[in-house]
Amino acid sequence: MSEMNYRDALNLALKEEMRRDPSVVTWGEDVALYEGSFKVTRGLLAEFGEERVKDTPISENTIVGVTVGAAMGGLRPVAELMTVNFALLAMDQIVNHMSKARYMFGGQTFLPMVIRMPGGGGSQLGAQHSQSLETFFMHCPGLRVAYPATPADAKGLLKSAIRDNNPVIFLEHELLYNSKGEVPEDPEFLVPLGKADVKRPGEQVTIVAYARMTVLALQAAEELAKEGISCEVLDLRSLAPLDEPAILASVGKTGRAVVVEECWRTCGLGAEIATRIFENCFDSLQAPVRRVSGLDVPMPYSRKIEKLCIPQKETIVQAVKAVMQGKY
Amino acid sequence: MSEMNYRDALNLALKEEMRRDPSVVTWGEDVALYEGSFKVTRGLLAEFGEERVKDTPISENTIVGVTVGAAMGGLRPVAELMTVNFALLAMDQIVNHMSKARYMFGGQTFLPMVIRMPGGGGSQLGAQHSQSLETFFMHCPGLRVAYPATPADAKGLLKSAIRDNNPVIFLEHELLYNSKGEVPEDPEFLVPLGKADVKRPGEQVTIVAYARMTVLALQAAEELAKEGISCEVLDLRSLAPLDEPAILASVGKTGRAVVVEECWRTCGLGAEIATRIFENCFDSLQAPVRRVSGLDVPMPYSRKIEKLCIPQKETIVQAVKAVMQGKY
Amino acid sequence: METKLRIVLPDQQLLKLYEQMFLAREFEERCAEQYTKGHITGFLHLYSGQEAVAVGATAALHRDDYIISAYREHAQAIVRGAEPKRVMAELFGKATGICKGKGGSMHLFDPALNFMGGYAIVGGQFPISLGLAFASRYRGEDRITACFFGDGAVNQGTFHESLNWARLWELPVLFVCENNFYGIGTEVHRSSALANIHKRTCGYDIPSEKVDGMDVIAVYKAVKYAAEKVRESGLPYFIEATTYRFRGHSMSDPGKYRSAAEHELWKSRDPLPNYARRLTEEGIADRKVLDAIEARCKARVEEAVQFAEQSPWPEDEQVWEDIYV
Amino acid sequence: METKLRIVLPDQQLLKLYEQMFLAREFEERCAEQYTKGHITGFLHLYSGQEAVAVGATAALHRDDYIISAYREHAQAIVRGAEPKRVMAELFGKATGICKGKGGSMHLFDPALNFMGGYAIVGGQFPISLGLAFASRYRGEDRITACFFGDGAVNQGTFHESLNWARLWELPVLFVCENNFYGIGTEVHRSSALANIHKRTCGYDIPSEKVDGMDVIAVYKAVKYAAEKVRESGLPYFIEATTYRFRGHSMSDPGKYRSAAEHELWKSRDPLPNYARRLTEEGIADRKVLDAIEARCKARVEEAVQFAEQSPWPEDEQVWEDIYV
Ligand SMILES: Cc1ncc(C[n+]2csc(CCOP(=O)(O)OP(=O)(O)O)c2C)c(N)n1
Ligand SMILES: Cc1ncc(C[n+]2csc(CCOP(=O)(O)OP(=O)(O)O)c2C)c(N)n1
Ligand SMILES: [Mg+2]
Ligand SMILES: [Mg+2]
Repeated sequence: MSEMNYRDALNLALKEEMRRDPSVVTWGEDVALYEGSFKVTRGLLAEFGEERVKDTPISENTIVGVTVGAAMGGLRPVAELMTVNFALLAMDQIVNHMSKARYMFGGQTFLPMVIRMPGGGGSQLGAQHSQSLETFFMHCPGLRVAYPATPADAKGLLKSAIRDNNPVIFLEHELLYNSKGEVPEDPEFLVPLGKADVKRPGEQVTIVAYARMTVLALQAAEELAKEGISCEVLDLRSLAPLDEPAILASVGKTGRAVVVEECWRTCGLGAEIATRIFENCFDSLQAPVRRVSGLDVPMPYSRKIEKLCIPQKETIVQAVKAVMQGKY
Repeated sequence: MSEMNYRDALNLALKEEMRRDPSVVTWGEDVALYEGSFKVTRGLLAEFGEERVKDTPISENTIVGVTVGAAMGGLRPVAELMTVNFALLAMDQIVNHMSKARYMFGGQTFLPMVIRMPGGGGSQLGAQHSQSLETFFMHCPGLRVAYPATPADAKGLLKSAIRDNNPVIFLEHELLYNSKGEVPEDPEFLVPLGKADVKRPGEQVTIVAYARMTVLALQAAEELAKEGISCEVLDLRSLAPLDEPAILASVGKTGRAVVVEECWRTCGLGAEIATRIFENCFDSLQAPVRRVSGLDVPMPYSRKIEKLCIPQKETIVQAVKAVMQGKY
Repeated sequence: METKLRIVLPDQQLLKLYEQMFLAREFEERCAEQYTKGHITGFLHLYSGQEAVAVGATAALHRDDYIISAYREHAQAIVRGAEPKRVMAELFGKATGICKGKGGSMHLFDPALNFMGGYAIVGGQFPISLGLAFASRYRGEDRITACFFGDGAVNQGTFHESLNWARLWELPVLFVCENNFYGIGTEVHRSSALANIHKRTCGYDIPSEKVDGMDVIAVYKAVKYAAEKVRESGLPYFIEATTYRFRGHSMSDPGKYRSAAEHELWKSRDPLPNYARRLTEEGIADRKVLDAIEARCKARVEEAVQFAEQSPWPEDEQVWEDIYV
Repeated sequence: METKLRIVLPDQQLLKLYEQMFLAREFEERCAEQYTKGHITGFLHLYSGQEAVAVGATAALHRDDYIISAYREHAQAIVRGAEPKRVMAELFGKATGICKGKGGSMHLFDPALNFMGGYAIVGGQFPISLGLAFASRYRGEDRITACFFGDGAVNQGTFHESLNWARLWELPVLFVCENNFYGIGTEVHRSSALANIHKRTCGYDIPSEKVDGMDVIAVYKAVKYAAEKVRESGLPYFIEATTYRFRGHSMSDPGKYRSAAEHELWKSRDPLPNYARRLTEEGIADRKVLDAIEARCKARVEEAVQFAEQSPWPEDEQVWEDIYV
């Protein structure tokens, strides 16, 4: 174990996997010489050279498409899109190609590829640079989607994603890059895709969260504990496949649930999780599941009002209390 | 009233609005000389000429962006994307620009524009040409989304969409173009955006549907009526804004609901609707809401297995029966 | 003066070109028939008229080279070596199809043949072709990637992004534009500012040339030269082959936007009879030899139709297979 | 031999160009200061070094012409006439900002000034500029649209789609590429196959030229000529203005990828002192006049900072306003 931040954990995962397997290559805008807009690819060009660590033009759809082709051609490419907002330029290659190639070609190919992208809001970057688009990827069959909350999970999930033979959308939260935590040093430390993690056990209510929302949920749980409310915090870690058994097991135990999502509320992933809980725990639920969501607005720039649009520790605390009172 | 099909109803809506308002213009791939891939724009070039009815290159992101700019410049452009599948190439202009321009510019502009696109599956067109992407648009604030089920609604909604000062995604179902129905002749006949419609009143269970799913729901309701089960079929017509009051009113009355969606199940719009019902009718619901959804698979080509992936009358009938038995 | 055929290729191979063109034509025409009968459904884009491009180009490529294309790709797959019966079964949606009935007309794929897929999104194959070419180069393979696309595809953003990128990364990609002058009902000068498509590579420092896509030998020679250029230099190259589709865009298009005169003109340039005439004039084959070839092709396609008809449908469970590894 | 300034413009206007450049520089440098103090947050892309482009171009355009740009657009908005205090308030996130604090640094907009927005998606403004130009033409307005973008933006698919389309539809768009040789940390020859950007229009039959973007008079003359061309012909035109940003890409970029020597070279070409020297050499202004101009600019920006500081925050309810009409 050693303490490191989320950024360095991701960086280490990339380095370890590139050392381990020469078919792992990486590219994206400014990832090589500039070492990444968020410095996740620091040191890679120096260690692995120009043929394995490559700068690309600002051509997002082609970035993803080249990655699809390289994976089809037998490599294990890891591409970076500078932020998730720019993935909107690549939805054609992501949804029409990356997610479907294996299926539409009758299983004759597979795409061991990863598209990494920082996401999330909260830095006063305005409407075009603050989106949480995880639900788009989760909605599309054929993709795996991971979104870690801690440095250890960041490292372990990215390594699993690179080794996985399916196409993976790997989200990283911009506001977590500097967050610190203990990370196993073992280069074989892997976190399996598709497995949620109980980050804090509890008895009375389950808070289902992911990525930065997990961090806020843990803070809320800490505060609620002081008031005598015992929360279980379930960190999804992977959004696809969704670890439904873990969700149902926790809610089956607690009988109450709050789902925290950073994305827009309407048709956000929180609705999916809430529905699965309702569908499966209808008789044992003690209160309606409550969603804490990003507001259904384009993100405003001004920090004064931006923070209203993103779940905060306080809004989670309020939601848990409301659920405890069986209120909607 | 006169009988006409969905295609001709849309065509008439375009013609009437273009006659009424010279600022209405239309463009898209093959819409002018070829009169549209699905012939919705038949006769437009002849009547309105080359400056109002324009062919474009195969450049979807630019099609939407030009429409954004023209709307910002004071016109009322109606663009066609040949099918919804190609909207994936235009997600940048749709989500990053069309939906946000008004907000991020502090309300100083508005975009009276419509992007029309045929959608849906069931014609053996394979994974890249059979998608139901309505949830993507519904998830994104700043857009209006309409998806009519009948010729009359097609006409009335398209006219409203063209007159609306907000950007509208207007979906048309490929398998409904030839479907017939009575359509009011009054050129001022409008169907308001955001209002659902009870297409069949009933007592015991509400079937919430839209577009072609409404047609199937009506067939299922007919069959169920023979077995003594009374279904109310609520046709959403608009997906955004979602007519939550109409949904809750109906389910409040029947106490049971089946939501039918053509899109992929996971994070599909059905989850949103189910969640809103659960959130609001928790105590009065007599059974868990049930979703009938498109399967979470890229669409296979072979008609033998393609039909398994799309809700059918039979699957709706089964779901209603299960809900009547309170079963999940 | 045309080059004498025998200077270009030995007799056997010259005849093979004819056989492949005939097989492709026969296949497509039988597809049309099967579509009319309702055995084939969905979109069906036929290649009739364009045979010289696929046949000439494929003959000039190495067996190891990757081929990637769009949705009008039956002939390209078959000429590359795909069995007509497995392609026909695919179009019927049968489990014995080349993609188990999951892909259909627009998504043929066979990795054993290095045929890397038909794609139904106009322009979707451009970036994928670059990735394939990068993978080959990365592994030090002596392999180039030939990327086929239409005149309509050149206005898609991916065309630009990919041409720039291919030159920048120095990727061995041979771009082959099949300019049949129409994207569905829109003529090329109504969609492209510069209708002379091969000239559009000037902005990327990629050499390009135009070739008569109705002449299988001209295509063969041009692609042979271009492919060797790509192989030696490791850099992209661009060929525009002018051609014509004798049918509508797809089976549901009556093609009324093209004049009868235009159609007739191109019909007179039909690559099959014209090449057959050259073969006989230059004494490479007489009518009897050609008849035998044609009969063989017809039998193969007839067999393909029978096979497709008699093949089983996919099992219901297969819906859930092949999504993830 | 440089043209004498007085041949180009009357004295008052020559001085105004200086004032605008100075105001822009002062504004940006104070932004940097306010960012360091934490009054401005988020991304902050400064324009220092590139002033001659916005100032020269805007002076050459009509007041009715549309201007549309990217995210490095403070100076462009101010030069067009936006009040520094309303721009500064926007950067502070205040309710008095030009977009009520909702847009921020990357999304300035003022329809009264025909300033049609800053966009933060690289390449997002290309298609929008075409739509604006179409709307003007459709209504028979004598208005052109000037679309500003960087060297990094030319590899985006929308660049290609829009150039082709602008020529095809014959739209009055003036494309102005501000080539500062870097897209964030990537030098132009590492992202573009053809680093000589204005040559990339050859594929669209759009005339283009390169101009020294450090020389406000050169930019003025080139844009004047180009804008009239666009106005008369109704066709697009393309200008590449070579320039340099003196700061990092944004405030969070130390800009280590550029050598000190390169930086020094460009610093010696700083458009402000060089233009000031010409003004004095040609007797249009002496140091006292320039001092007065500079003082006036400083006072305006100081006032802007004060205004921004003292302005109220948006009300919470405003979050829900301005989504729909
Ligand atoms: C992205 C996208 N937009 C639109 C379509 C619909 N479409 C199918 S084929 C076609 C025309 C393509 O023309 P071209 O590239 O010349 O190929 P051809 O059909 O002539 O072989 C269009 C517009 C599509 N499949 N994909
Ligand atoms: C679609 C998209 N991709 C990536 C980015 C991140 N990004 C912001 S600025 C920039 C570089 C743009 O360079 P250039 O066009 O030369 O403009 P400059 O910053 O030099 O003014 C990049 C890659 C973005 N904003 N949008
Ligand atoms: Mg064509
Ligand atoms: Mg630049």
